[in-house]
Amino acid sequence: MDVILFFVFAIIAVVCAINVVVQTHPISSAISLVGVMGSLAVLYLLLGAEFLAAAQVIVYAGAVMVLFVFVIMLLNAGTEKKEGKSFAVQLLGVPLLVALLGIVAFFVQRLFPTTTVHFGGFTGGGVHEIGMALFGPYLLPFEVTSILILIAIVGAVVLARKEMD
Amino acid sequence: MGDLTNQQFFLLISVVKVVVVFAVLMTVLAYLQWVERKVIAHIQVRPGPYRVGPHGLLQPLADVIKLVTKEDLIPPHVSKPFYILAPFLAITFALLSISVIPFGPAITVDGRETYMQLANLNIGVLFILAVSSMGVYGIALAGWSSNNKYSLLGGLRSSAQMISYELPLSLAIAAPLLISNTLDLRKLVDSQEGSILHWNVLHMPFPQIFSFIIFLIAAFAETNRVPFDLPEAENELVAGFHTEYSSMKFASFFMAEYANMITVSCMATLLFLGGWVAPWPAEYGSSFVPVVIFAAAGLIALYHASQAKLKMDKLTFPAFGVIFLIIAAVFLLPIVQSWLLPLFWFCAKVGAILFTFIWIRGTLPRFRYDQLMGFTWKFLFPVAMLNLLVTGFLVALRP
Amino acid sequence: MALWLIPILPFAGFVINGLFGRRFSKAVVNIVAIGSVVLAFAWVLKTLLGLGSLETAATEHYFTWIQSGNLNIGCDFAVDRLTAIMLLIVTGIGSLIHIYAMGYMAHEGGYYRFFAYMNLFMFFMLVLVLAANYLLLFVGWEGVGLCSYLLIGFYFDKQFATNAGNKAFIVNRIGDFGFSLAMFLIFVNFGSLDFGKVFHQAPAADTGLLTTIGFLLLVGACGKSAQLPLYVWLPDAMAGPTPVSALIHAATMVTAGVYMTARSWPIYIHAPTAMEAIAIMGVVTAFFSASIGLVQNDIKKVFAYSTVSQLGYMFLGVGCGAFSAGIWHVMTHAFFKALLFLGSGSVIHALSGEQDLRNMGGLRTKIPITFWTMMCASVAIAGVPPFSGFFSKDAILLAAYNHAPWMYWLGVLTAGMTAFYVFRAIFLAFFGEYRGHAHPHESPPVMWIPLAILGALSLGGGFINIPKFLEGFFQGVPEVPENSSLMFVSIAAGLIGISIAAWFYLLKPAMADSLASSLKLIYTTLYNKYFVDEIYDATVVKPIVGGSRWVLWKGADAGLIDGSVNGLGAASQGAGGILRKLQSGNIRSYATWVLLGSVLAIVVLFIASTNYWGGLQ
Amino acid sequence: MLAEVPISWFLTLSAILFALGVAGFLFRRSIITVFMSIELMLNAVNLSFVTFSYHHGGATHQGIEGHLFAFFVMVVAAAEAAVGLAIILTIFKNRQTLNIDDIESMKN
Repeated sequence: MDVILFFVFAIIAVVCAINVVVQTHPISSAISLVGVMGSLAVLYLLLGAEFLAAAQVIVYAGAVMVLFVFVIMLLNAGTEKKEGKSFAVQLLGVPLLVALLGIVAFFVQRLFPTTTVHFGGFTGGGVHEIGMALFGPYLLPFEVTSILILIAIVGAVVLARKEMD
Repeated sequence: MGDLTNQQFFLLISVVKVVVVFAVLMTVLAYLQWVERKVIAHIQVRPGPYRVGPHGLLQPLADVIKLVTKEDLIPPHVSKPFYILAPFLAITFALLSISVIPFGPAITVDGRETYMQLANLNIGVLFILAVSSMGVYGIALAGWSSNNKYSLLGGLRSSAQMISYELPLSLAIAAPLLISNTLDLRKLVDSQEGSILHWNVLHMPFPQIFSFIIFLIAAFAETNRVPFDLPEAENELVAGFHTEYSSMKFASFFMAEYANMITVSCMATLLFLGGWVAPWPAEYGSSFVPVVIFAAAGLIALYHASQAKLKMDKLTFPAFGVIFLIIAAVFLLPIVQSWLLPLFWFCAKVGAILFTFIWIRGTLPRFRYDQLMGFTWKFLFPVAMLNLLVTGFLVALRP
Repeated sequence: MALWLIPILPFAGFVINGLFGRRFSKAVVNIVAIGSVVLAFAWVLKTLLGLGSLETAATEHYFTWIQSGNLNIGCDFAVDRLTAIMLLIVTGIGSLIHIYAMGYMAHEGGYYRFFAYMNLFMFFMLVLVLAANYLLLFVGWEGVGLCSYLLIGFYFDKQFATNAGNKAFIVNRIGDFGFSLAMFLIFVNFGSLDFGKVFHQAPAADTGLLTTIGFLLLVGACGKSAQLPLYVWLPDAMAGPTPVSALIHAATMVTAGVYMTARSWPIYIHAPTAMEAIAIMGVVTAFFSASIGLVQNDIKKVFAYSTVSQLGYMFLGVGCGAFSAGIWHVMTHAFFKALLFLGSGSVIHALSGEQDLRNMGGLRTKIPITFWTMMCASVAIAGVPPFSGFFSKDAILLAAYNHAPWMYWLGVLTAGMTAFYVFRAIFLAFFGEYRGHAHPHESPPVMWIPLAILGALSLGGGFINIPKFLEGFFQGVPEVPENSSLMFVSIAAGLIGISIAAWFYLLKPAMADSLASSLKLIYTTLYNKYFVDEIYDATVVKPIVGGSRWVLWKGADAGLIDGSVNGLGAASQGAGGILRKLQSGNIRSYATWVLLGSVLAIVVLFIASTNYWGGLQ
Repeated sequence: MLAEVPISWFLTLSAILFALGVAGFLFRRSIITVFMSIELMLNAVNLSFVTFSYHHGGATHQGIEGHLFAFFVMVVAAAEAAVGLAIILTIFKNRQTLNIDDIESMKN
């Protein structure tokens, strides 16, 4: 069951991620990204991260990506033009990507040979546990985040306020 | 049935529940439309649908047949994949949340306990929030993919509106959650067990009247209902995001809207109004309320039958009168009381809120767009925040 | 007992007046400034009454100020008997002078600024006396120096005032340097700067070390208390308003050196060489500046040199082991010298700014209250029994006699000279014919009431038996045997000084001039203050300025440092010209470089951790 | 057929998603898509965090740090999206372009 679940959603995630990269229209990329996030949320559930799965959908898919879609629609962004180039990317891009993926995959296989995941194998990711941790030992970072968000709001308002001239 | 294993039983009962809920939901969706037209008609002192069936009762059926058989037109220049995807997303996310909503307490079937609920999730509230936050995609994509400036404007307005009103909505939800201390919708109802004074909306010492009102207002906006139906303001934007849609795709948006209404009404009931809990305990006679109501309805129907002028009414009024009386009698049966009574109270509360939706649609004019955004950011959000803060303090001080 | 409230009150006054004083009326500024100081005085009284006999120090710890390694400095205040005396002097006299300044400064610009600085000074002075460790004391020490600088240069539009401020500040730096070194030594050797811990370990420490510390502390005290050879700033400091001279440069700040030395008595008692140096420095300074004071014509200059001289007395007392006598003199001196300054301020005020004694005379009848109060101070400083100066000076001289007779005789001579120059000033100012052109008028009550209070204190202050009070504090300091015959010697010296002054300036006014012309060499030397300023200018200031200009500026800075910096700049410009090709402005290129970096980092990370690598196989 | 999923599969999936994000960053020219690629990378990293949490926590209630880290990443990503999109709006207002190669005022 778990393996099937993993494969289904891993494949959806990868296909959607590829779609994010290859689609030429931003809105297609955005919707594909929502797909990635949704399938990741399911994988989080598999890993026992209930709260994160919900937060993933609410925050990422429900808010951040809506914002993206909103901006794409607002700017009426069209298909991207193939102009401008970077020699560095053309020369090094693909080899480096392959190298990165290869190295990381190799070491991952080497470093984590035995542990396996099954649904219900981790029960510490509920709302209660996260809440106790956030308002216990991690209170300061949590509060600092609130300030960060406040700054972000003010920054966004200031930036977006500037009139076109 | 006694020879079923637990797993077989679970599968069987789940299938039964899905079928029942789906059938009921679809009927309710269709008839909600009829109720709305009727109620608004009566607010505006006119009869409303009257031709198809007695008192237009078969009108929804006619509508469905019309919409299904209509030509499914896809205009040129639309972005086809998204154009098709949009109504699908809208109806999917609208119906998805129903799956975690409990309609009643645990009941015993064949010696095994099961819930009057499709799936019991211990983060039910979060699930509903998550799913409802996805609902905006349907509308936004519909608006964008139609390749029509009215649609696009409708879609944009809708996205902005839904993102904005999600904040006070979530904050309003957080306050009763603080009191009940759970995200599980069943436990939420259990914590309000007792009488009307234990419902979160009147829970002393921190009655959640404010957050209930904020929740309702935000829910109106989330479901794009009057007075917040800017995305489909017909005098500005033709029909908003679904201008270019026809046939079943149009019907999908329609159903999504009504399904969303039902979802938020259920949420309001569960969060604030004590779910299926009776307003006062059964030992003071609350279990006879449905009997009295249905009996009264039956008697009124019978009285009208004797006064009927139309030929059709002479048949239908007695029939309905008898049906109501039978229902009243059913409520007296102790065997079914255990699950029928909670169901009755739940439906009554949801129905009351749905009626409020319709009532307000018949009463209030539409907001202007800047007023709409200013209202949520400058008024609703701070008030919800304040309410949450006060509630938080009081909960923290609770012994 | 909330000791922190004592310094905080003036500080609050400073903050309020400093920030908002510009918008306040004078009345509000007065209320804030004087109110805060008077409240501080009241709180001191309440605290001291509450603390009782103060056999042991009452310490309060507020917070850890500096925590670094094994250096642990707390913000601690302590009150013992010594501090109690200083607290009363500082807040009591401070209050009187603040009230006086309300009248004196009434017509000056920068009214709020003046009181803000004064309050800041009170804050730092109180921190200084309340501090329970050397570093906190140093904070107050530097703070009062800063306020002194600000107030000397109060008339910042006058060149000599700003110069005098600079001079005071720079000369004090030399002393502070010594003090800092002393603190370093103390910390390195005792591992703490708390008075209690340091003094507890002091008896067991090496004498050479204690002597070094003692000398370095002496350098600090010498700068702050204007002793030879660092006294030069104090006479110039008279450029500030007269209440400043009275408060800072007579009654409180300049005695900080004496206070600090007395506070460090457990160190000094085991460093006899340092004690000897203090005594010699004190007596020489006393004599030296008294001799300058003999011939000065500026009324404030006379008292300034007198202050230096009296401070010398205090150090003489401390150096001879009579710590309590020194502190006693600090107190009586605070009474009569503050009074002398305030009185001369009253005279100056009456004459609309005239400071030259030659342009005064006959003021006895015109400003009688000022005259009589200044007479009180004069008899006190001249050592006429039974007034305050007599007792404290006599105690010091007694200790000096037992320590080294030559110091005693020099002290007695100085006492005579003191009586002479003070009465010279009195006779020149208040007797004879009026020689000036202004129209003298008596000062308002707000000025003469503080004068009267100080007058009473000057007359009766000697009966406050400080040595008795401090007997328990300076435990282990050898007793000085009584010797009543010496008393008559010092009385005689004072009376002789007064008589000569009367003879020269009352009976035969021409005598002074003829004596000056017959002893022209001595007179000019004295009049020009032994040419000390000129000598310092030639030997210290000029070489430093020249060296700075030609060696450090033109040579080191322009040549070496600028040259190397310019060279580096040119080099990096060249390198940057090549490297800037990398900055294409294309984000995707940058991303590629970042990616390259990460891949390399991962590879290096895994290759470097060979143990891990080996474990993987 | 495996009954349980090896943890390395999760990590490999995370690596693949991350690499795809990097690829998007490198090869795409629309600012918005580039920005979305960043979000994709963040998501990939979050998956790693949650996986590590599982690895270290197992069935016990330990190992919640990974979840918290992912949570903070989400929060920061939300803030970042708000500011980033505002910047994109400003850029578009001022330059009428969304092509990342056209924006090179920091050149040299």
